[in-house]
This record gives sequence, C-alpha cells and structure tokens, in this order.
Amino acid sequence: MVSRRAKNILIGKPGTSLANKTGGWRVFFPVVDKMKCVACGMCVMSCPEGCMQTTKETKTLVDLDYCKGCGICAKVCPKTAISMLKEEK
Amino acid sequence: MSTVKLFNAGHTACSGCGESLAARLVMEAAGPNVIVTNSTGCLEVFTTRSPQTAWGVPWVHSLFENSGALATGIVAALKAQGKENEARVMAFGGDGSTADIGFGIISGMWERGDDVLYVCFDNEAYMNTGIQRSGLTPFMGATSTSPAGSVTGGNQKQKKNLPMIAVAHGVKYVATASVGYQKDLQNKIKKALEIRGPKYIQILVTCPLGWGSDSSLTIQLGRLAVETGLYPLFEVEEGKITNTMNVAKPKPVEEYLKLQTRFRHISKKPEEIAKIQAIADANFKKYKKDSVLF
Amino acid sequence: MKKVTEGLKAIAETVALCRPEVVSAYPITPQTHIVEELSVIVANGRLKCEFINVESEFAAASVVLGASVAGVRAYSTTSSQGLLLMAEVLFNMAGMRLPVVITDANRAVSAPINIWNDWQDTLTIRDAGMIHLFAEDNQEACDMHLQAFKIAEDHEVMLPVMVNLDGFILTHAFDPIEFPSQEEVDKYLPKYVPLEKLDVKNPLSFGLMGGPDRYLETRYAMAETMKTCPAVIRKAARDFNQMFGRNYGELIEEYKMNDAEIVLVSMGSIISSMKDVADELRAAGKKVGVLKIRCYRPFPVEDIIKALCGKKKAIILEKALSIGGVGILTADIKASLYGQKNVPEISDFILGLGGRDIRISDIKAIVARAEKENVKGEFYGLDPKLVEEMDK
Amino acid sequence: MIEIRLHGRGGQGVVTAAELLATAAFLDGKHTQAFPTFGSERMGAPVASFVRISDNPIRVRSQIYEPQHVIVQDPTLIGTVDVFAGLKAGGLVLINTEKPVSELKIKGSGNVVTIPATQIAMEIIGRPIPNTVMVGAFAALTGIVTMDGIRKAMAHKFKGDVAAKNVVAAEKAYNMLKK
Repeated sequence: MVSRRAKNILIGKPGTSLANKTGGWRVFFPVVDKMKCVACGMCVMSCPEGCMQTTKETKTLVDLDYCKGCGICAKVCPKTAISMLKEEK
Repeated sequence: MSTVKLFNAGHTACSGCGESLAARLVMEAAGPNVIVTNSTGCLEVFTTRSPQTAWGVPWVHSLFENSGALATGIVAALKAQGKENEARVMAFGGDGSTADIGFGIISGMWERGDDVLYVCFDNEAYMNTGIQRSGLTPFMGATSTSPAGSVTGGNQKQKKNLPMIAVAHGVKYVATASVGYQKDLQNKIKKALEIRGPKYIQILVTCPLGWGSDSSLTIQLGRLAVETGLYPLFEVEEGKITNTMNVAKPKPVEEYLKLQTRFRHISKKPEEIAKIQAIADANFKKYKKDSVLF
Repeated sequence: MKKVTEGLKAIAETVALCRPEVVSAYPITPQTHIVEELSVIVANGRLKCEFINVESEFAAASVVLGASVAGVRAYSTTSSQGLLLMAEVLFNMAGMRLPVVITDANRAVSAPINIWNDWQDTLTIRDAGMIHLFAEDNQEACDMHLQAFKIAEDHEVMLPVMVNLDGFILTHAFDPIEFPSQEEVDKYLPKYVPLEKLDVKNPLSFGLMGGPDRYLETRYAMAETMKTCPAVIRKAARDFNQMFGRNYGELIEEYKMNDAEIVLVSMGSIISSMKDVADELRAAGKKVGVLKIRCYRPFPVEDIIKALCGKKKAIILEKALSIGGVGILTADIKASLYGQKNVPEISDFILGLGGRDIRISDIKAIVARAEKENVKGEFYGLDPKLVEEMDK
Repeated sequence: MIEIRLHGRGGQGVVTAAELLATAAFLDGKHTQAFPTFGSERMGAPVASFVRISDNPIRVRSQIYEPQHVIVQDPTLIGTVDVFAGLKAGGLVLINTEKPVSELKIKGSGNVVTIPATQIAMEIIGRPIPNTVMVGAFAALTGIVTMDGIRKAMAHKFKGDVAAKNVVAAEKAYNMLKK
C-alpha cells in the first residue's frame, strides 16, 4: 500500500500543459492568406508555441487556443501571407 | 492539434520567446527516447507549473546549479539497470546556470566524460529573475546589474567563451547554434546524440523581454547575431573546427544592436559600436573551418 | 561473521551488502575511509555498482539524487562542511520524496576549522525533511544502514535517511563487528521498487514548480509522513532484531529506566559511557537511568513523554547548540514535555564540542552538579585559562 | 579491563599495532576496542593509539588517561611526549631501542623493558617498521594476548609474504622475551 502522503504530488503527466489555453494572452492574431500561402513550413518551424501546422491541401492552420500573437510567423513568411490583426475583445 | 507532443503548448513563456522555440526544436530533433534534466530558470518555470507540464519526455528539475550532476546520476542509473541504450540523457540550462553557478558541476561532468548532451539556452542574462548580468552577457549589453549608467554603460566584461572551455575539457562534440537557423540547430542536436560521451551545444535564444526587442523579431535577431559575426556558428569535433556557418556578406553590428534596447545607450556612440564591431571582425578570423583548437 | 574492523570500513562493507546501484561521494575527514573502501570494493568487482567520482559534496548529492529519480538505490556519505555544502540538495531530495541513504560522520563546523566530533553539522540541517538516526556504536551504525534503506524505501515513507555516527570516536575505532551474509541482507532488504521513475515508456515530469497553491500541501505531506513513519521505523528495528538477534531499541532506547529517578539523556556514542556511569552510580545507591535518542527526526515526542514524565530529574548532554538559542536537543525535549503532567526538572549541558573528550569522570561530575541545582545550557569543561584570556 | 596506550610517530604503524592487539585479543576470546588519537597527523609527527581488552563487553568511548601498560615505538619521543602520563603502578613500559635502559632519560616509574624492534624489523621484514615486533614482545611480557592470537591477527591484516615475515619478526621478539 502506498500512503497518499508519501506520494509526490509534484509529478506531471505528459500533455497536462495543454489545459492551459494561452490564446487569451493575444493582442494581435495571425490571419493566413491561403491564396499566397505555399505551405513552405517556415512559420511552423518558427512558432514558439508549436501551434501552426501546414499541408499542401489545407495550407497553414493556426491553433488559436495557444497562439500568443507574437507575430514571428508573419515576419518569417517568405510570401507575406500572414498578417497580424488586432483582437477585438 | 491537441495531440501530446514531446514539447507541448500551454507553457507560459513570454510571447515570442526564443528559448521556448529552441526547446521545442531540440525536442523534435531528439525524439522520444531521451531523458531531460533541467536547471532552474525560465525554461523550467514556464514549462512546469504544477500540476501541468509541457514535457512529453521524462524530465526532471532539481536545482539551479545541478542539472549536469543529475544527468550523471541518471546515466549511471541507466547503466546500473543495463538500460544505457534505452534512452539518451540531455541536460538543459540557461546561460546563468551553465556559465556561472553550475559551471563547476558541468566541468566535473565533462572531465568524467559522462555520456550527456548538455544544451545551454543562451539568452545572455538571468532573465528568470529580471535580467541580471551573467557570464554570457555580451560586452556593453545593459542588464539590471550592469546598467547603462552615466559613468559606465552596460556590461564591461567580455562574454565568457564557454564553447572553447568545453573544447579544452576534451568534450567530443561542441557546437554553437542559433534560434535563427532552425534546421542547423536540429541537425546539430541529431548529430550530437549520435555520439557517445560528453557533448555541448550552446544555442543563442532571443529574449524579447531581456533584450528589449519586438516579439516578432526573434528569428531575425537570431540570424543577425550570426550574420554580423557576433555569434559565430561552428562545430568542433575532437578539438578541430569541422564546420563554420559561412557568412558571405557580413552585416555591420549596428544592424543587430539597433533593434535591442539593451544596446540603446551606445546607439549614438560610434566609438563604442566600433569596439563591438572589432569583436565581430575577430570572430570571423578566429572560427575558421579546419582550425585545430586543441 | 565477526571480525575486528575499523568503523568506517565496516560501514563500507555493510553498505556494499545493501547493494546500492549508484554510489557517489566526496572525501572529507573523518568520513574518507568509507568512500575509499567502497571504491575498492567496486574496483574489485565485489559490488556491481556505478561508483561516481565527483568534484564536491554538492555534486555527490546531486548525482545520487539523479540516480534515485531514475529509479535505483543510491547512497552517499559525508561530514561537516561537506554536509553543509550538500544542504541545498538534501532539502530538494526530501521534497522530491527520494529514498537516498546518506551516512554522516558527525564533525564540528568551521570556524575555527576543526575535524573532530560534535553534532553541529547534522543538527544544523535537521529541518531538511530527512529522517535522522544516531548510532551508539559501530555495530549499531552498521546495522542501522540496513534499517535505513528499508525505512527510506518503504512506500509509506519515501524520504531520505541520514545515518549519524560520531566522527573519530566511532569512525576510526576498531571493534569486533558481526557482518551478516549477503543472503541474510537480501532477505531483510529486498530490491528497491520505486513508486515512479524517469522512464521513456512513461514520460513523467519530476520536480515541478509548486506555487502558493500547492507548496503548502507538499510540506504538509512530508510533515504527516514524519508522524506516521515511526511505525515503519519501529517495524524495521523489530524485524531486524528478529532476524539478526540484535536490539538497539526503536525510536529510543531505555537503559535501567524502570525505577530511575535521574535520567541521563543524549544520542550517539556518549550513550555507552553514560550506561557505564549509570551502573557505577547505581552501585553507589543512586537510581540513574539512560535515555538514548536513536531517531532524532522524526522526534519521538510520545516515547520521550512516556520515558521522562514521572522521573525526578532529566540531565541532557548535548554536542551542539543553536547559538543565540539553547541546546538543540534540549529545545526539542522541552517542547515535547510542555503541558504534560509530572514533568522532570531538566538540566542541560553543552559539552564535547569540536572533539573535546568526555570521560566517565566528566559525566559523574555533571550528575553531581545537576543534583545540586537545575542547570540551564551550561558549557561543561571549559578551559578556565582560555576563558580568562578571552575576558582580558 | 586492561587499557594500553601506544606511542610512536606517524608512519610507524602504531594504529596497526593497536588493531593487531585488539584483533589478537578478540581471537583469544576477549572483548576489545582499539582506536587512534584523533587527528590528521603527518609522517613523523608524534601519534598515539589505544587498546582496551576485557572479559566483559566494553562500552566506554573516551580516550585512555590511566593505562596499565605503555608501548613506545620511538625512543626519541621520550622527553618530548609524556609517555608515562597516568601510567598505573607496576605497569609495563615497553620501549623500542637498542640502548640499555640506563641510557634513556626516564623519569617515571614502571617496569621498563627495551627491545631493538627496528633492528629486528630491518633484519626480518626489510623495513624499519617496528610495530609487529613490539606486539610480539608485548605478548611475551604480559600474556594479555597470545602468540597464536597474534599470528591469526596478522593473517587477517596482511597478505602472503608480508604476513609471513611479520609473524617471524613477532615470534623472534616473543621468544627473546618469553620467560
């Protein structure tokens, strides 16, 4: 038997941070122009939150649950396909 | 998008944080069969506010200055259990824990030749505690303990040359990387993990808060540091430079400096900028491919 | 098998029998022979173990911490300054609920630099959250290591344990020591089974930040474990006695206490001399008993109340103090007795600091002095000439 | 209980001598305890060690202030260290020296016996470490430990040729002084 009190409650299980939706931090949010986007993946590689994904079919998608609106994606996009628009809250 | 990855969203790094980006890139390159030790610092704090964790690999934090020794203990434990091929061990630290408070521990780990890839996320100051100077703060960089005063302006000391100190320890693979060059960074991580024995990779990670830069410029600054010569990217294997990132047309350091408020105090002092330019110029001469360093 | 062995070497032999999988320690007088002997045992293949040389005690403690999180039995040993250098890691180890065993060869703390015995090192870090055991002699010190691993690794406990023995007085003494066989040890102390560990097949994060919303509960959990672990400590002692036929008491040991009016209270090797004094004074008609504190953390409050209440006088002898406060053991004992009925009069003496030898005659003189009046925190055995010099 | 104090200089093996006496007594069936003066003495510095031997279990852990017997492994200590301090009346003082007793500047009382232990050690073992010779001599003079116990103790402590030579050296002293 394991005593509850001998159990370390400071142990984390994988994926638990996903409960923390950081999208609420945003002031600006990225909008992808699917006409311009060539799905090169530059923004995917450069996103600190890992919240972008891209395929030839879907082009670039942003997970706004986590996007903090830093604007890196817009800056690195070689086709200037991403623009940052102000959140209206 | 909510599948569990090796480094997950929901962490609480600042918007545009270069360190969180680098950590994600490192984990994606390393794959799932690694165990990570992490010093106290931004990376530890913004990934593991209990009960949440951003990590999808076995990960452990103990103190500010002991991630290297923890890694040694884990390598030993794996060996004792006959599992040394089951997982590779990586130790993570910021520049403060690596160059300053934890350096003795790291030196011991290198001297023993432990099979650990040590990754230093170098944002050039103690950002977690509010931007104090570390041994890796660049010359002239203003921090809260090396302020731009009326008599002295910014950090008066040169950045400690940790990669060369690693080379002198006989570390088998030493490399620098930048958050500005993601593929290069990931290739170096992959290469390092192929090698048994001590490895050291120092990654320049932009800190919008500490550097006073726009959060969207994280990648640009990571590239400019390399393009100006202030943060040369190279690989040293068995004491010899086997690769240096070629910069065809070096950019003047001013282009890098002017985007950061930590260098604002010298923006109108060409004689000070010239001193930094001299560091960059010397770097280009110093880190040439095929040079035997040790 | 019984053989005359130096204390430290006997401990190294015993630790080897406990089959730690990772050992890391840094040499420091008077502990050094343990780390030397263990390295020899490993070098000769008598123990299959990763022996890690390190650059400091801080590193040693960190290495065994890392090994313990990775799920193996880990051991370290130190003394004095080395223990203080480990302090940060020890708090961490306890907070992370890692069952590492550490031997401390008790030694004074600088300044002035002094390599000889007292308890200041270990008592200074009493609040780390480790279990602290004190050995009276080398046989007990050896046997205590088997118990220490068993206690630490019990899933009801999961806290680091420190085994204390007096520097030089025990560490460097040669005594006949009974060594158990490997089979016996394996039977008493089965392989360590961690609750969780670093494992790529189950990738957990350890050592998370505990904010104001969680920290309080983690410390509560440790404090609660300290309240419940005495049952495990008692059982470890009883099981040991049953299997090996050696009994040292459980949390405390009472010597000739039944009808005692005067009780000598202390820990560690001085207990042996106190037992001799009790015998001698009893022969002269004085009802003297000895209370040995074997487990210092958790502090055995209930046992102490039971042992001391109803006695006429308790005389506490201690080799450490909280400067500016009182003797550390005295503070614990007085706090335990507060509000109880029939509390004895208490006299307490600070003595033996920095290795000042304590003779039988000294203990008798202390009893005689305490019989006359209640003494509060008196330094016994000061050199009057040196004191005079300081006063000039 | 018998208490013995051994004096020597760092490197002369006084701690080993104490250990050998304790081990021999233990193998003879006695209770024993041996320990050095506590410190970080270097080669050549005056050092001491202590042995307690008893028919009953030994508990006391203080140093020895009133020994029954004293063993002095280095005669140059006489005059610099009070090797006779606390010596009980009629106790043995065994001194390693080639000189006769009359030439030693001895102030204290006691039954003084000398033996050229270093010389014997050089002849038999080839090294100037007199401790095992002194142990043999002590056994012959006091009977507190047996020569058989010493032989076994040496087999525990030393290996192969070293053990054999030390036994021969101790036996030589034993036979020289045994009445």
